[in-house]
Amino acid sequence: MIELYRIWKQYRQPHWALSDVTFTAEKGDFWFVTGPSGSGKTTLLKIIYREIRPTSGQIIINGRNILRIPDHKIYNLRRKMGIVFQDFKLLFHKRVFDNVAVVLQVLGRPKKEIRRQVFQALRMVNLHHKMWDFPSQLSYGEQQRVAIARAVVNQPQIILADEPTGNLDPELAFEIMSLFKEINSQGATVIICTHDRELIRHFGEKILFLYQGKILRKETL
Amino acid sequence: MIELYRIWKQYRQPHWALSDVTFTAEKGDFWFVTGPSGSGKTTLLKIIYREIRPTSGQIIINGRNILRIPDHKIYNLRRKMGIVFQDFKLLFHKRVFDNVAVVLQVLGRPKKEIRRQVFQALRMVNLHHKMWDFPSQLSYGEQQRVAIARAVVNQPQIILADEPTGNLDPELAFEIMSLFKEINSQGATVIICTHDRELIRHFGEKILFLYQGKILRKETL
Amino acid sequence: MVQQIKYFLKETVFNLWQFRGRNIFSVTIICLSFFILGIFLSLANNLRYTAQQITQNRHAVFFLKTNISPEEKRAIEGKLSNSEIIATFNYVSPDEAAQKFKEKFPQLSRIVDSLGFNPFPPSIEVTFNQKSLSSQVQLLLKEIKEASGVEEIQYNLKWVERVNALGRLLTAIGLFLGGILILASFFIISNVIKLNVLSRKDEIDILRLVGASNFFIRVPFVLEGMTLGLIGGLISLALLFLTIQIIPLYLGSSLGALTELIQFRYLSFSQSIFLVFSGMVIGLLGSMSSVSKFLKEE
Amino acid sequence: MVQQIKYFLKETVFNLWQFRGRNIFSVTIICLSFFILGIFLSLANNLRYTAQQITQNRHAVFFLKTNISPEEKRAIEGKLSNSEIIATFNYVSPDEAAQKFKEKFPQLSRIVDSLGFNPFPPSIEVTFNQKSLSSQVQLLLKEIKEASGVEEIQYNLKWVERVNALGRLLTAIGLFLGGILILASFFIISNVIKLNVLSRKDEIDILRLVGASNFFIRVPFVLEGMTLGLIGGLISLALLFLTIQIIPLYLGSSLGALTELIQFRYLSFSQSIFLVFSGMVIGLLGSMSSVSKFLKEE
Ligand SMILES: Nc1ncnc2c1ncn2[C@@H]1O[C@H](COP(=O)(O)OP(=O)(O)OP(=O)(O)O)[C@@H](O)[C@H]1O
Ligand SMILES: Nc1ncnc2c1ncn2[C@@H]1O[C@H](COP(=O)(O)OP(=O)(O)OP(=O)(O)O)[C@@H](O)[C@H]1O
Ligand SMILES: [Mg+2]
Ligand SMILES: [Mg+2]
Repeated sequence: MIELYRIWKQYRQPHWALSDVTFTAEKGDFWFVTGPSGSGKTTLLKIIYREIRPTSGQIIINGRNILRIPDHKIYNLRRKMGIVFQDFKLLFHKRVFDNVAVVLQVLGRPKKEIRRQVFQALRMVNLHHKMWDFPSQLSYGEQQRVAIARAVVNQPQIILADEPTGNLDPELAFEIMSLFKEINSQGATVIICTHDRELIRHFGEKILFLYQGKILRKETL
Repeated sequence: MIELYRIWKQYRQPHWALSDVTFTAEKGDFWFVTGPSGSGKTTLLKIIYREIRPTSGQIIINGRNILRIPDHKIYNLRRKMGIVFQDFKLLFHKRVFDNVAVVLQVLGRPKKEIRRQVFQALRMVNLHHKMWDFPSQLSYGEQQRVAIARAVVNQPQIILADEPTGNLDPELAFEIMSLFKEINSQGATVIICTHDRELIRHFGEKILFLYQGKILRKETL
Repeated sequence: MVQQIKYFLKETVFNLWQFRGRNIFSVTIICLSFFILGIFLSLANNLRYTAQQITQNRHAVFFLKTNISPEEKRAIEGKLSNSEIIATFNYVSPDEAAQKFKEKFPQLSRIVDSLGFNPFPPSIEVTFNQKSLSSQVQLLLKEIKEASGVEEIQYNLKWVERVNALGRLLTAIGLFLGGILILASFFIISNVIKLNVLSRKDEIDILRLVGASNFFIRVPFVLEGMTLGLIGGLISLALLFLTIQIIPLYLGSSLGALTELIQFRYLSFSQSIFLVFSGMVIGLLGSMSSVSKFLKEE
Repeated sequence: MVQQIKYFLKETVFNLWQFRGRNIFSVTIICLSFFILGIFLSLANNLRYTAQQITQNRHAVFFLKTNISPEEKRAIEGKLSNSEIIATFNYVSPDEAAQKFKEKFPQLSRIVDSLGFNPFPPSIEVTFNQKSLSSQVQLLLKEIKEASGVEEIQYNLKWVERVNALGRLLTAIGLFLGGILILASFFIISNVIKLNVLSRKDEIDILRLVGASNFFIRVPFVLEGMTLGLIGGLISLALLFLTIQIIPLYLGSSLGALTELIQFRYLSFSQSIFLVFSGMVIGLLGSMSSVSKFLKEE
C-alpha cells in the first residue's frame, strides 16, 4: 500500500512541482496518472521510489515511512519495486540480457534462475531474439521494451511506469498494458504515467489527473 | 526534394533494417512515416541525414547524391535540415537557450539575431520561461520540446522529426504538429515518424507504412 | 556467497574489457608514473651505495715518535681497540711508509733514496665507524694526542665533515625527492582512477535505482581500480627492468670502475613489492573514495 | 570572424568551468607530471654543473731538467701556447714547487729543509681544454716528451679518463633520464587530455548532427586542451619554485660549500618556457588527435 500525505515539492523558487498531493494506492490497485507535460507526474514517481525527497509531506509504503529509511538501506525499498523510467536508464555497455538480469543479480539469485526469468521477461515484451544485443543496437521502442522487461522480471509488489509506451506502436502498447494488467491481477500495485488517452480509456480503472502539480481530480471508472 | 532509390540497409546478418525502399518527398511535402517498433523508421531518417550509409541504393537531396559528399563537408547538408531525434540528443551541460542557439552559432549568426530567433522558437514550443534552465531540470516532455525548438529555429528546408510527440500530452502534440504544418506551408519538406494514429488521422496527407524494413504501402489522403 | 564472488569477478573482467579504450589510457598513465618513481628508486639505491662508499673512508693517521717504546705503542693500540668508534686500525712501519710514498710520488723516489736514512716516522692508520659522531672522534683524537709516544695527528676534520655532509645531503635529497615523487605518482594514479569512476556516474545511478546495495556497486569498481593499479605497477616493473638492462649498453663500456659506482641497480625485491602493492592500494582507495561520493542520495 | 573567435573563447571558458571537477583532476595530473620533470631538470642543471667542475680540472705537469736553458724553455712554452687543446699553462720554479710541497705535506717539511738543497725540478703545469680529446692530448704529450729539456711528464691518464668518463656518464644519464621523463610526462599529459575528450564523445556527435563543421567542433576542444596544459605547466612551475626554496631549509645549513655543489638550481628561463610551452603543445596535440578520431563518420 502506498500512501502519500500532503506532499509538496519545490525544485526551485517560486514554482511548486507538486502542491499538496494526497493520494493512496491500495495493494492491487491499477492507477493511471495523467496530465500535461510538466505537471509533475515524474516527480510524483521519483518521490515514491525516493530518488528525491519532498519539500514537505509524508510517504508511507507498506506501513513504513520511507523518508526515515537511511540512504544506504534504501535499496531494500527499490527491490520491491519495478520501475520503468521515462528515459529508460539502460546500461549501454551491457547487453540486453545483462540489463534485465541485473535486477536479479543484485538479489544474488542463482544463475540458472536468472537465465530462465530474464528470457521469460524478454519474451513477454517480444525481444528475446535481441537478448545478446547492446541497447545501442536496438530501435528506440525496443530499448523501451528492455526497460519494461527489467521492471517486471522480478515480479515486484509495486510497478511504477513512466510513459512506458511513448515509443511503441498502438498494438504493442496494448500488449504491454495487458502485461501490466496481468501482473496487477496477481496482486501487484501498479502506477502508470501516460499521455495516451486510448490506453486510459481502455484500461483505466483509477485515474489521477495532475495539473501544474495539483491534483485536478481522481476518477474511478 | 528528397529521393531514395532502392535503399537496402543491413546492420548485421541476416536481418535487413530496410529492404528496397524507394520513396520520394517533393519540396513542400508533409510525410508521415509509421510502422511498428523496429520497422526501420529511424534507420530511414538516419540515412537521409547521413548518419549512416545504406548497404546499397542512392539518395538524392536537392539534386545532389549525398553519398558522394565527403565526411568533412557533410555539415552543409545538415545545416539545411532540422532534426528532432528520438532520443533528443540535447547537450546536458548547456542551458536550454544554448542548446537551441547552437544551430545558429555554427552558422556564425550575429548574437542579437540568435537571441531573437531562439526566444521565438522556444515560445513556439511554450518553453521560453525555462530558457535558462539546464535540460536536467526539465521534465521529459519539456526536453522533447527543446529538441523541437532546436530543429525549427533555423527555418530549415527539410524537417525530420522522429517521434516528436511521444512524451507530450495530446493537446501539446496537436500544437507541435500545427507548428510543423505551418513551417511546411512556408515551403519546407517535412518527414515525421510517429506511432500516433490520432495525429496521422488529423494531419496526414501522405503516409508511408513500414513493416520489417519494407514499404507496406504509401497512402495519400 | 560464491555466487556473488563469481559475479564480482566476472563483472570486473567484463568492465575492464568493455572500457578498454579508457582503461588503456589509464594504465598507461599509472604505468608511466610508477616507472618514473621506479627509475628514481633505482637511482636512490645507487646514491645510498655511493654515500656509503664515501663515508666509509673517514680515517686518521697518528704519527708516532721514531723512538717509541713497545709499551707506549701497546698502550695506544689498547686504547684504540677499546674505542667503540673505531672500525679498524693498522700499524705502518717507517719502511712501509717510505714504500708507499715512493709508489705515490715516483718522481720523488730518487730524493728519498738519496737521503741515506728513512725520514718517515712510524704511524697508525685508523678508520672510524660510519656512525661515529665527530664530537666523539674529536674526543678520542685529543686523548690519543696526549698519550706519550705520539708525535702528531693527521686528521682533516674539515674534509671529513664535508664528506659526511655529502652523505647526509645525498640521503636527504633522496628522502625528499622520494617523498615528493611517491606523493606525486600516488596523486596522479588516484586521480586517474577517479576520472574513470567519474565517467561512469550514470552506471552507478542506475544500479542504485534497480536496488543494488552500496556494497554491490562498490566492489566491482574497487576491484577494477585495484586491477588497473596492479597492471600499471607490473608493466612499469617490466619496463624498468628493460630500461636498467639497456642503460649500460647505451653508456658504453668505457667507464670502467665508475659504472660500478653509478650504475643503475635493480629495485630490491621489497621495493618491487612496494611498487606493485601500492598500485593496488591506490587503485583501491581512489575508486573507493570516488564511488562513495556518488553513493550519497540527493 | 570576430563573432566566431568570441564564441570560441566563451565556449572554452564555459566548458572549463562546466567540467571543472574533471578538469581539476586532469590539471592535477598534468601539473604533477610536469613537476616531476621540473625537479629532474633542476637536478640535471646541477649535474651538468658538477660534471663541468670535474672535467675542468684535467691537467698535466711537465717536469723540466734542472739545467734547462731559457731557449729550450721558450721552445716548449711556444709549443704549448700554439696548441689548441690547452687552456692554460703555468711555469713553476723549483722554489715554488718546494713551497707547495711543504704546504701539502707539513709533517715532511722538516725533511726537505734538512736536505740543504732543493730536490724539486722546475715544471710546467698545464690545463687542457674541456673539449680536447684524449687522443689529441696523448699526441701533444708525446711531442713535448721528446722536446729537449723535458725530464718527465706526469699525467695520470687513467685518472683523467675516469673523470672524463664520470662527466660523460652524468651527461648520458641526464640525457637518458631526461628523455625518458620527458616522454613519460608527455604521454601522461596527452593521455589525460584524451580521457577528457573521450568522456565527451556524445557532445561531439551532437554537434556534428546539428551542422557544426569539424573546425567549429575542434577549436574549443583544442583551446581547452591547451589551457589545461598551460595551467598545469604554470602551477607546476610555481610548485617547483616553492620546492626549490624549501629544500635548503630542509637540508639545513651544515653542508657548507657542498650545498653550492649539489644545491637545486632554479630552472633556466628557457627551461621554464619549454615546460609551459610544451604543456600547451601537448594539450593541443592530445585534444586534436582524439577529437579527430571522433570526427570520422561511421
Ligand atoms: N546500430 C544498430 N545495430 C544493429 N541493429 C540495429 C541498429 N540500429 C537499429 N537496428 C535494428 O534495425 C531495426 C530497425 O531499427 P529502427 O531504429 O530503424 O526502428 P524504428 O522503426 O525506428 O523503431 P522504433 O519505433 O522502435 O523507434 C531494428 O530491428 C533494430 O534492432
Ligand atoms: N531537477 C529539476 N530541477 C528543477 N526543476 C525541475 C526538475 N525536475 C523537474 N522540474 C520541473 O518540475 C516540473 C514537473 O516535472 P515532471 O518531470 O514531474 O513533469 P512530468 O509531469 O513528468 O512531465 P512530462 O510529461 O513532460 O514528463 C516541470 O515544470 C519541470 O520543469
Ligand atoms: Mg515525466
Ligand atoms: Mg525509431
